[in-house]
Amino acid sequence: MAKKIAASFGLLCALAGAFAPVGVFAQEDEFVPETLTAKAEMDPGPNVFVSVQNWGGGPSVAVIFSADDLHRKGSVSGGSQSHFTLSADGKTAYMASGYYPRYDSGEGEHVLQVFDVATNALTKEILLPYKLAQYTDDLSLLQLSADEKFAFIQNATPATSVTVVDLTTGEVAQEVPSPGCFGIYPMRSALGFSAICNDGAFTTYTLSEDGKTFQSQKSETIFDPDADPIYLSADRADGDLLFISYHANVYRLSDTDGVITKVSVTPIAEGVDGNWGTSGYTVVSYNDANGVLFVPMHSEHHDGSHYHGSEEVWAYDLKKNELLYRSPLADLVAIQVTDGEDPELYGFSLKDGKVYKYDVDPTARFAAKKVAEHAVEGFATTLLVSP
Amino acid sequence: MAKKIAASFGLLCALAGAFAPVGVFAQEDEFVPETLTAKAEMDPGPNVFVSVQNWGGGPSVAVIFSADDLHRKGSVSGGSQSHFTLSADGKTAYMASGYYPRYDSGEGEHVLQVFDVATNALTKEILLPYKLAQYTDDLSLLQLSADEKFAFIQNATPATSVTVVDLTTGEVAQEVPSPGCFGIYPMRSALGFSAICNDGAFTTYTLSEDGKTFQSQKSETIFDPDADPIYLSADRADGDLLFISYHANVYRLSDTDGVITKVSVTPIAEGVDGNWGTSGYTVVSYNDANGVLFVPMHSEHHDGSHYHGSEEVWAYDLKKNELLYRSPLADLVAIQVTDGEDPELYGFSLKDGKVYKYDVDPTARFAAKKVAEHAVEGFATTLLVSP
Amino acid sequence: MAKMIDMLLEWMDTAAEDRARGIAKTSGRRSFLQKAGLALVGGVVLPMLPYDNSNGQAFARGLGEPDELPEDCEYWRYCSLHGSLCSQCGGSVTQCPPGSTPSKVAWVGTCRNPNDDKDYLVSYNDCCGKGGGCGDGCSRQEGDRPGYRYGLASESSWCLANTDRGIHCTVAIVVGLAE
Amino acid sequence: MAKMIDMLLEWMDTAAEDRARGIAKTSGRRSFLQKAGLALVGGVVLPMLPYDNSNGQAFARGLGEPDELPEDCEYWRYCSLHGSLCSQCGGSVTQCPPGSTPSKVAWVGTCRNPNDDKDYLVSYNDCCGKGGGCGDGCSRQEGDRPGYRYGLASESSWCLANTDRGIHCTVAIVVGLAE
Repeated sequence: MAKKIAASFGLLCALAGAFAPVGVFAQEDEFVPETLTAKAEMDPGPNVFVSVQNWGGGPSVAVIFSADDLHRKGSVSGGSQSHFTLSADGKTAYMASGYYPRYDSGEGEHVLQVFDVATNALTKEILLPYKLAQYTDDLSLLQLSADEKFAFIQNATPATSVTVVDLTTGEVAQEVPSPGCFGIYPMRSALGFSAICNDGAFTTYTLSEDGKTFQSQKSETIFDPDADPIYLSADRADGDLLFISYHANVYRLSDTDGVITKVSVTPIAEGVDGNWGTSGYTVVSYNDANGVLFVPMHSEHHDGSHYHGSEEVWAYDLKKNELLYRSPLADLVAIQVTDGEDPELYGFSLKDGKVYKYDVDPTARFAAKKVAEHAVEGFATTLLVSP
Repeated sequence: MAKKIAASFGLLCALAGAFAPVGVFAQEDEFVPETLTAKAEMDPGPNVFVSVQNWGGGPSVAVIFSADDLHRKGSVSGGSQSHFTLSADGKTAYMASGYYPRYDSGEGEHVLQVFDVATNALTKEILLPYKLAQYTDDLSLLQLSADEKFAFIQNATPATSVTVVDLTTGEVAQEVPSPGCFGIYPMRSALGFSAICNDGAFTTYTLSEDGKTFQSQKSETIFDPDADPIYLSADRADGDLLFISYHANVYRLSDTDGVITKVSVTPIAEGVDGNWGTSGYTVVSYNDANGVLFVPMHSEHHDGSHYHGSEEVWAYDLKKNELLYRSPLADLVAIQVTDGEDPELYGFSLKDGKVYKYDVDPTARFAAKKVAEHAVEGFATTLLVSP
Repeated sequence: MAKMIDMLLEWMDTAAEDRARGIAKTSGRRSFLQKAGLALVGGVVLPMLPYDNSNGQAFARGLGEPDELPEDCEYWRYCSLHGSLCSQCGGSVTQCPPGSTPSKVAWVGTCRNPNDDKDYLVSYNDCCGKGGGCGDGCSRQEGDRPGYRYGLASESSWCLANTDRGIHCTVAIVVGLAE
Repeated sequence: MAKMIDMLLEWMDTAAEDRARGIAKTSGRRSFLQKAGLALVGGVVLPMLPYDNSNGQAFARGLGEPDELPEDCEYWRYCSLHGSLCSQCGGSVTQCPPGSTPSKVAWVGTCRNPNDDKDYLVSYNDCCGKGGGCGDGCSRQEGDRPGYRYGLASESSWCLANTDRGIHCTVAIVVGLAE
């Protein structure tokens, strides 16, 4: 047998021998072979994260772009149907997702993964209760406590609850039952979070210092889920929470007293021709320095059109209750605006498969103009900007 | 605490209660609620299988279409980077693939899965050596023995070998080392297979009856891998094996004596203007009844263009050595023709993401005309037609 | 009805489940009906046959449907659909493709049947345990609400209560009259 | 050279490996050179640094390259490339993106450098262990051969010898002069 095998040795020996006649590592004065390496860290600077959810039984990815010119700097990847968030300093990324060893069938596990953004490296992984919400990504489905010592993770089996993870110990502190409520909106002044409930009220869950017990308090009715349903998307404005309804009514809420109270309701499309409604998934983004809210909008909105892409992005002055400008930015389903005096706006289009950067001009009523773009493969409904 | 929770019970109770006022299972004489079921079996009839390989850490799928009108009848799914084949009667499907529990990182396992085509059900799974070739799908990478009692599976680590699986016992019989050789071409008359080797010869591996040992025999040089490299794609013609080179030379080989011998070489593009070459992955398909070979072709072929999509599909009479017709079928990378007097041709276009059916007219020099099409998501380079 | 409620409560599990079951048993179940109304019927657990060889002809009794049902997103019972049509994947309007498993839970829409001008409750079940996309994707999502009304949430996977989580396509089962 | 051959033989494993090692050690290594030639140099195991902070500037010594390398498929050293460009994925022409791992094995092409009109051997390594696509896909594949010349086979995954099998993108390392 050995003889017959020897007759077919072919490639192997050629491989070994082929190094003789070619110049690899040979005495060529002018040529030094290149070396293959992995880049240790991304270049510094502010970043934009687009969270690409995988619904096909494979890895979800948060793609990291330079906030300056949207060139791709790196990525972190996890399991299926991910939810994603960042630390306030942008240095740490969190992804909750599911790994299914047989992809489309059989059991799996749900984990929270912690990544060092600079190196794109996985630094910690925490096994979660097997209940993670398998839901189109929204920033409200994975949030950190104000002190960033705890992570709150939305469950749905479809019974809803929230897993509280102690990030210091790396352990699950408790599972907070939240039947009929959804979305996680952490408090700023205490350890805990609020959630939107099916009857139009909010419930606020205040946790003990170790995260292991909770007390809950339900608000008065805040909105009408039949007549004026709100999105999960939210942002903070001077400490208050901003939500928006399908019909473009902005709900400004306070959670400072351990329960949600209504501050104001502002119909931003009132008096505008064309039956405009809110458009997309990540639809509430507020520029702090100028008090201007940005919202993707579409005309002739109707039952079922709330997740359609935008025709315009509106800049609305929430201090003066004034619609400032309607920038014609088509097909966006997620936006984020930075908080400074001269804001930058970022948007993601599912239809185009692209992330966009827009300069916003405060001297031109906050009109937005495209300055950069980059392709993004896959399904994304959220994006985040880090310092 | 119970009281605070009770205040937020919302959805749950509404769910329980909501059945009262609506008519579900109520006394409505004229309305009977529908039932939800899974279809037990696909409709009978010949099928076309398009093997969609997943390279992104998720499930590969063999999509099953009606060979009549290409409507989608079902599918079977497995792991990553699959290879696929069928029993001769089309009733049993085989997929070799990898499952990686953490998708893009960490260890995995390679398996051979057996499916009942009618029910799309997984009937058997056999764990393989962790060496399965992670290679663009080709029919030569997973083959059955002539008696269908054994499966032969291509390995590459990148050292090459072939795993022999005893389908009766469901166990791996042996791993045949095949250094420098690739592709599996089972013998018709004995238990074993041939493989193409790096020096242009073939090696034929003849197995013992239990599949557990082998003897190998190397052929004379058959082709020049530098000047006239052949594809992995092959078909049978009157018992012989047909291969084709990048430059559209058809190699007709015999394996009846336990070693490969050259029968003939036919340059099908000789004398045709335009510097035509072979085009795609599954590029050799032979109609038995008429002795006509079908090959996807493109003009002005050059180094590196061999996997490009077709401009035409050529019908070539291998008995008379005559080019019969050049049908203008664009962008195909895989074709299969049926074996009867009135052949049907099927093709897959990566560019279009579609499978096509063409009627072939024997009275019109085997010209092919599109009669049906269907979208196919994903990356495919092979297709199969079953009775 | 008691049994139906028990089936619905299969949604609930572990700690959250036990507390919630307690709530459900002790609180006035019907007090929410008027404001919650039809919109909250989601999550219905349907009577399921293990297999069906009727080729999907077992549907549509009393609905005045044509013999051959439309295969596009505009078909009336797809009014809240968000997913791929199983009728294009080897199944039918009410049948999962062979080898897949109907989801145990579902979201629900209320759709007007143009054949009799009545509103029907439609249960949208995902077919689970099979990989790969298939069929036209529809996103009509009428009556859709975010997860705070989970039974109307078309943005959820509804294979989430099955052992096999892979989502293949979605069927639309008429389960009740809405008035 | 003996050490290099040992490294090359890391391709081989278990039964097949042991037999093959025996063959390699006992047969006339150089007898194949003339007919196998350069085409069979594939599978070179490259000297790898664990990390590099040079931003990819450590390349191109003696190649007469411009300061800024092109980012499109037509760049000369991509002549046999089949994959996505790491330079568009957070890496560079010769650097894997942060958090990914260079493949242990590679296929090899022979490309003409227009800056000095010399032919160079280029090793195409995949960067492994990271999910998701990125960058422009290139399919020039000059000199590509099917798996019977595996060291030239651009249709293989080259993460196949790494623990982490996810393929992210491909780099092009100039490892030798071809004449």
